[in-house]
Amino acid sequence: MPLAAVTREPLDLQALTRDLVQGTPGDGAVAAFTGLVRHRNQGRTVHFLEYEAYEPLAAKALERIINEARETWPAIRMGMHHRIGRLEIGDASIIIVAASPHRADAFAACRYAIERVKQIVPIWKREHFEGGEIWLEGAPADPDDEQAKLIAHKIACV
Amino acid sequence: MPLAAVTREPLDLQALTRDLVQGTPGDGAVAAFTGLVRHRNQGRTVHFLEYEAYEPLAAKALERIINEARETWPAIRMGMHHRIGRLEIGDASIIIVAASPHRADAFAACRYAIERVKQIVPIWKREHFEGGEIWLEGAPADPDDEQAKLIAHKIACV
Amino acid sequence: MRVTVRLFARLRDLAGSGELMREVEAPATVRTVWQSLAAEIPALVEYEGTMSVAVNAEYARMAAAVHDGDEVAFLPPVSGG
Amino acid sequence: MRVTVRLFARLRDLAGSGELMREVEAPATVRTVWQSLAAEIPALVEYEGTMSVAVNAEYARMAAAVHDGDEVAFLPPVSGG
Repeated sequence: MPLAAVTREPLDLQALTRDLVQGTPGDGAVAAFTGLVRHRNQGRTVHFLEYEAYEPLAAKALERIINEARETWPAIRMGMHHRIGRLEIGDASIIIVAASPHRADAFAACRYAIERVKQIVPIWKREHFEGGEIWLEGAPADPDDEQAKLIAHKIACV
Repeated sequence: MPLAAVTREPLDLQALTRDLVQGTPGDGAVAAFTGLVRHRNQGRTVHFLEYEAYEPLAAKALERIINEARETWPAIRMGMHHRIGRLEIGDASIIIVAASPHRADAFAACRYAIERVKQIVPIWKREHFEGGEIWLEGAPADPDDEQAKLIAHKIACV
Repeated sequence: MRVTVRLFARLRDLAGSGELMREVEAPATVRTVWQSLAAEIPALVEYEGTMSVAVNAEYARMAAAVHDGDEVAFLPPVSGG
Repeated sequence: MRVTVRLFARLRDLAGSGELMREVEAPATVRTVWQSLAAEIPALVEYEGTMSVAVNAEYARMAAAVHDGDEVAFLPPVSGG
């Protein structure tokens, strides 16, 4: 599987990490993030989520985020898989792995990436909760919005 | 295996993560750190590392770090395994997993924990490099040093 | 000329379909396509201030030119991760 | 009284052993144990300013009391992770 991917299959952090660090004996640090479907959201009891994507653009947006991260942290390598379709409570919706010679960069890049995913990747969740269903909507997506990038960098504590 | 452990066996991030998040449907975020043995260190070509621990105190120090993290981020749960013995280039020497309802806490707790490991856990590496062997020595370990904790909190970007 | 309109999430629900074929007069921009669509399905208008747009699966601006055969997508605020 | 002295990493190499049994006179502290050991193995003295100590696998101070049968450990600066 490519390092940036949108998929209907269960995510495999171990396999993605192995692909990422294979043959890079200079990497001493791997930071990883996994997003899981929670059973509660904004006071509602969630039954399951359905993720929808504009798939070709979503894959490109993930690649874009990897490139952005490498502009700020040139030594890192990053992989990111986002799952779509029906996800049950506890399922992983996203995995992000950042490998680097040093841990500070790996952590910062990983932290940055998940913020950017929520800002610019064209994926939407439909929440099926006790009593109804609703499309969740977050940020208007604008990959060129420098203010949003700045916020993501700030959160990453660069 | 307990959540805090010092072991001679290969580390298994997937198993530790599964143990940690099982039955906690409120956790939406998992941050993880893996430390890998690098082939270069301070200009030297490394052949392998040998890790030595004061095992009972090292296990307690890992538990102490988990408790410290929960004082700052009460909603997190954390697991930490440190490997000892002979480790080859690319082997994982430490895995840290922090699960939390929200990602900011998971990242910060994980970042904090690895700094504290390097400050207070009685484990030492002997580097076998091209041309010799050397004990690496980092910080004088003092778990009650509030200045050191402060530095770890600052790095975690709390 | 003919364009494919793609709609996602709640925009798709409001339109009743995620993919529509539409005739527009050349020269056209994303805005032209949107305005004709919004005239047809007024419920979409509430997204005018918050949606993003893409042409052939690349983010674009409302003023971007649209050509025959292009795929024009309208995207509500995203909620991935 | 009798104590077990544990030494790690380079301290162990300098002493030639990671575990020594030593007789000390009561009342004793960690400092008493250290001083008698350092008199015996002068190379250890360079760690006096940077080492940590533990009694029965708990971090302790140099002034901590040591009792018969205790395990007293001397730890060079750590380098785990």
